[in-house]
Amino acid sequence: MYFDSVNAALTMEGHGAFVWSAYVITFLVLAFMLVQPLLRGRRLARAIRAEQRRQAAELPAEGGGHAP
Amino acid sequence: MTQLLKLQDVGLERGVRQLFTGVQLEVAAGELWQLVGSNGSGKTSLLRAVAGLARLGVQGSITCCPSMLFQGHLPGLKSALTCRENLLWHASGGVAIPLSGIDHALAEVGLVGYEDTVLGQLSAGQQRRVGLARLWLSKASLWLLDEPFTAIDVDGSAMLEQQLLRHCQNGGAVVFTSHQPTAVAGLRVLDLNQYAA
Amino acid sequence: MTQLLKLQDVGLERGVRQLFTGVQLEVAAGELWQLVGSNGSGKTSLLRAVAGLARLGVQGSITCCPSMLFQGHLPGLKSALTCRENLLWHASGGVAIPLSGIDHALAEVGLVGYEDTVLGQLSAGQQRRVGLARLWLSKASLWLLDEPFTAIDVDGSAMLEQQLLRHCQNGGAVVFTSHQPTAVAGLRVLDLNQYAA
Amino acid sequence: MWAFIHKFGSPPWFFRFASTAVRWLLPVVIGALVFGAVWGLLYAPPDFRQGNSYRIIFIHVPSAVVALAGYYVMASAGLVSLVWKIKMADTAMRAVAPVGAALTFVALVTGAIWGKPTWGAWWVWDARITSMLILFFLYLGVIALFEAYDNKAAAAKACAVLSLVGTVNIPIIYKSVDWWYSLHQPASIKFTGETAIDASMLYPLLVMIAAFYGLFALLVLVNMRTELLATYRQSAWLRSELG
Amino acid sequence: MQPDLLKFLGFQAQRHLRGALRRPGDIVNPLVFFLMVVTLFPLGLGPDPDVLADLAPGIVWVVALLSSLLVSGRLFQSDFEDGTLEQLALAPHPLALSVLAEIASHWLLSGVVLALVSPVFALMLNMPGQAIPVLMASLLLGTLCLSLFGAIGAALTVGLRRGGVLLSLLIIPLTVPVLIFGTSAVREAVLGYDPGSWLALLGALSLVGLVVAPIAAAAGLRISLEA
Amino acid sequence: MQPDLLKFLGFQAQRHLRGALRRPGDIVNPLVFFLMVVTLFPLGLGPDPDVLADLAPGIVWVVALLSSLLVSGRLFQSDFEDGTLEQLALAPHPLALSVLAEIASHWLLSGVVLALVSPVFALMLNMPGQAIPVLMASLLLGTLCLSLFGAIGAALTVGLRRGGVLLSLLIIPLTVPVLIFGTSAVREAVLGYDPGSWLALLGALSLVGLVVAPIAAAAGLRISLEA
Ligand code: HEM
Ligand SMILES: Nc1ncnc2c1ncn2[C@@H]1O[C@H](COP(=O)(O)OP(=O)(O)OP(=O)(O)O)[C@@H](O)[C@H]1O
Ligand SMILES: Nc1ncnc2c1ncn2[C@@H]1O[C@H](COP(=O)(O)OP(=O)(O)OP(=O)(O)O)[C@@H](O)[C@H]1O
Ligand SMILES: [Mg+2]
Ligand SMILES: [Mg+2]
Repeated sequence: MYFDSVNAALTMEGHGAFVWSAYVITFLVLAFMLVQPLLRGRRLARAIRAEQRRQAAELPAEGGGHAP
Repeated sequence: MTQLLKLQDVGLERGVRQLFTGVQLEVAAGELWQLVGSNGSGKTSLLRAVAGLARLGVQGSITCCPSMLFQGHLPGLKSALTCRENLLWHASGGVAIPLSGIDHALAEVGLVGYEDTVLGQLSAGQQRRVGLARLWLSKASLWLLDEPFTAIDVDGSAMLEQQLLRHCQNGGAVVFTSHQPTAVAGLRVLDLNQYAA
Repeated sequence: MTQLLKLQDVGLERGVRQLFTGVQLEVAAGELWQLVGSNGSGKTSLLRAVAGLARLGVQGSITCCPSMLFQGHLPGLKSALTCRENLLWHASGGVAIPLSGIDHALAEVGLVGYEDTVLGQLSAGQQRRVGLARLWLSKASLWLLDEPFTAIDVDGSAMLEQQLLRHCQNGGAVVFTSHQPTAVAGLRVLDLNQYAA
Repeated sequence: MWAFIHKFGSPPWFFRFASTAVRWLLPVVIGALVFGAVWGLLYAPPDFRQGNSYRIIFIHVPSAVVALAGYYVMASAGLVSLVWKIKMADTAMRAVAPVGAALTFVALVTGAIWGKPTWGAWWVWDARITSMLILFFLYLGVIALFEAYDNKAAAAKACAVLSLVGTVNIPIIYKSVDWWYSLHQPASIKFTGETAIDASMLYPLLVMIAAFYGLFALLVLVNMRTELLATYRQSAWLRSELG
Repeated sequence: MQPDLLKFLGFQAQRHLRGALRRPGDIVNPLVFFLMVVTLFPLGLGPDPDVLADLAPGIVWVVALLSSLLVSGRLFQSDFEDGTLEQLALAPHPLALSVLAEIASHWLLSGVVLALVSPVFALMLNMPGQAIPVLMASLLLGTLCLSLFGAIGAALTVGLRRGGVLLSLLIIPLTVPVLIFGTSAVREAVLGYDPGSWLALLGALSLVGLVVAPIAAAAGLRISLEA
Repeated sequence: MQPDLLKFLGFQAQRHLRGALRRPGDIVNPLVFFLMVVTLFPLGLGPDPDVLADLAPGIVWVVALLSSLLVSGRLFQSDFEDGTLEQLALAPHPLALSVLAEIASHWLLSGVVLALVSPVFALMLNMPGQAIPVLMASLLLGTLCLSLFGAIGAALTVGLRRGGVLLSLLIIPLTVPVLIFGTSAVREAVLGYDPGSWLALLGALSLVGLVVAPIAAAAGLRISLEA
């Protein structure tokens, strides 16, 4: 480790605000780019599964409906 | 019987051509008029003059009731908006129409399921139908319709004829142009060719 | 008999809708086909696919002779040019047509005296007629016409029917759409509604 | 070879491939990013001229390098989609554009933040900065064009044409901006780059560059997988895949 | 009547805005466009920050002028071509009101957007911070004037095949005062003086435009429909 | 075949020119905009002749680029809307050729005209006389490039609602080299150096554009027809 203390690592001899904000912004942007499609994909997958289950439940029920 | 439209000795000049002269017409409530005439005889020009859109070159006197709906060759719809949005604005003249009324009108013209489709993605006839849905939303007494049957299929034409008749029975009046002979009870015909100058 | 167009098991998908499937059609020289179907059944889409303008979403195989004329819902005319100028460019595909030929075609569609009128100053039907004048100038063997009778008056429709028949007798073929029943000898009808998905 | 391309172009196969790849890449990429960032931020020695502000280089340069490479990936996908009409290439192209734009954005923002302590201004019109800004615009153009079409099949083709035209232009743009800058070069701006970089700084930088390439692949695959879920939600293969 | 008219105005504006909002691109794209155009100036004029700062008011104003005028020339074009204008002319409410709504929404989507992002340009062009509020205010008022005058020209020329030239030549000089007032306001602010009087002039011009333009444009549209 | 193609090209160009001459506004308006904007710069910068002369190449070129872009956005619009494009796509001659004709006539009516009147601007901005021929030459070549690239953008966006701004987004990044080569040529000439290499670069870029643009634009138009 180059820095002696947490405080030194945070301030970086006056450049801390720049360096840390650059890293924070970068990781926020990239995390958003990753999480947003992941969440959307999960939502889609859940919707597709639900639809599938609904149809699977419907088919026999429909057959039964015509039975009497 | 209330009189909704009166033309006295109306003539029309476009550019250097005198199209027709001496047209006399009285349209009373309950009457259904078809305006016929060959291409270029002046039907559209006459309807626009009646509506007050183009009075340059018009001779004679035109008295028209103010409660009037005009639907010309151009649909007046935006292809970027959905059917619903088009009607929401289009038919209203500033008065908000409930969405249920609009959906009902769209259903009447056979566009169930297309309410939220962007107009530009409809077929030619479907787009014309959206324009015609105004007729189910309008409170005007005199309807001026320029070739309302264009691009409409056989079923649609029957439905439209029904609506025109219904409007007349409810005390309105309709003047429309069409090149197809229309077989409707009580139809009156004004042939512009007879007045050609 | 030469075959000019062959559709094998053609289907069409627009957006998420499957419009029709399994259309089989063979058009031989000398045949006159009317394509019918309710609004939105896919007539225009089919004609555009045949012409090669829009092949996205088309299933099956389409074989079409290259010598083909397509006239869609849009006229393809410039309202700032005169009738003559429009045709001079329009019908030619790069081959200069003598002016006399153009004037002859304009006369055939009843536009004598309008040769030098700017298109925007013609009536709706007259503008359509300028577009139809192409049929008198074309050397293509297969004609694909989308609602050619729109806005044309009674005389004009008769004249147009004559021209379609003449083209077929001369060894060409025509596929056109129209919502009006057409009473022409030897007409064949393809109803797209029967193939609706 | 053809069989391979064919397999790659088949949505079911690709969906399976992407799902597996994402599962493996995700921990690896995140691990590498954290490792490289900690190394660069806390362990690497400071630059003798710029002090600690240079630590931004460990995200600035990787994002810039990968963003530039991303455009070529996108254009290649466009070429494949136009020439061989492979649907997955469309999906790939569509997925690369936002990722590339985000990386370019990161490069610009980190560069601007770096500029404040170094040059005393958030923004200067340096050749490389300007080129990067133009690359950002190129990405935005592709995204905007795609969004503007209703018909997404047509949209993909249009974007393919655009990105190909862009590829022809990128070298010309870069060269011309260089010339432009050397013509004007004002005295008040001095770019410090082009100095030999010490190994103690180079290794974390290389780690971060590799991590950013991995991140790029990961983001593109995640986007493509999601896109497939949306496009084929009605189809049987997807249902059996998920079921 | 008054609240009714207001409601109509809001309704019309809503129609335009909804058409535009249907695609987020319609909001974002102009922003990016302005950003790109501002980038062109350093490329043309050289990257010297001092020179750029000096020119910044002129640059931003040229961008505003060009984009506003060239876009507003087509303001009524599509309404004319698809028949919407006919329906507006026959609507129970005055045509001038519809025109006002159209201008307002056009302004919201171009002028206001431009004003809102102008601080970014100021930053990129090295403009001193104290001038930024003035830049924004001058752009807000100025683009409104430009839209209003542009609408008059657009209305008079919408249906014309020939003669469009003459009319736009008549309208364009009207926009010169807007430019002078706008750049002067920003320059004064950059130099540390009080730009109040220039802004007041811009405000007065907007007021005149707000009264004159809808009426003149409505009259122009009726003439265009007759032709 | 070759003379036939040439004839077709001339034929098409004639059609466009005739149509455009019916609407002189389309030619004159951009020129007037140009003139006005060039006038604005002295207003915005203060009339110091030396400063102006220094900036003149950049000013003229940026404004040329912007007006060219904003005009070429409509290149295929009316052909698309009235169905002419369908007919061109089905014509026996390659669509790329028709596109080339369209671009050529557009260039004749905008770029060439602009180049011809540019000496006026040079005088207004106090540009030294020896730079004027170079300014004209660079504008001639440069506006050709701009029209070519603009055509690609116009083709890709023609079927889209509100394509106007979008087109600029697509094209502005591609036009950066044109701007740089153009201003550099004129600057060198102003400073008394030889602008030959910059002009050659512009020429080379035009050649690349002449090959790429018609093909890319034709592909774009076919895509637009499909959508
Ligand atoms: C908005 C501002 C900036 C942008 C868009 C930007 C862009 C870039 C790009 C694209 C690269 C990669 C170039 C390549 O690999 O060929 C790069 C590398 C680099 N940048 Fe920046 N930069 C910016 C500001 C800065 C600042 C302020 C500094 C520091 C003083 C800086 C220092 C470096 C260094 C040292 C490299 C790597 C060394 C090299 O490849 O020459 N950059 N930058
Ligand atoms: N650009 C488009 N995008 C998506 N869907 C479209 C588009 N154009 C048409 N459609 C859809 O395709 C279907 C068929 O349209 P098409 O124009 O082929 O019908 P048509 O048979 O010609 O009807 P009409 O008799 O009304 O002319 C319609 O349901 C329409 O909604
Ligand atoms: N804008 C115009 N300027 C000058 N003359 C015009 C204009 N519009 C139409 N005309 C002329 O007026 C005459 C009548 O046109 P109008 O559109 O009223 O005919 P129409 O009866 O509606 O024909 P159609 O059945 O074809 O629709 C035509 O001869 C036409 O040439
Ligand atoms: Mg008519
Ligand atoms: Mg149809």
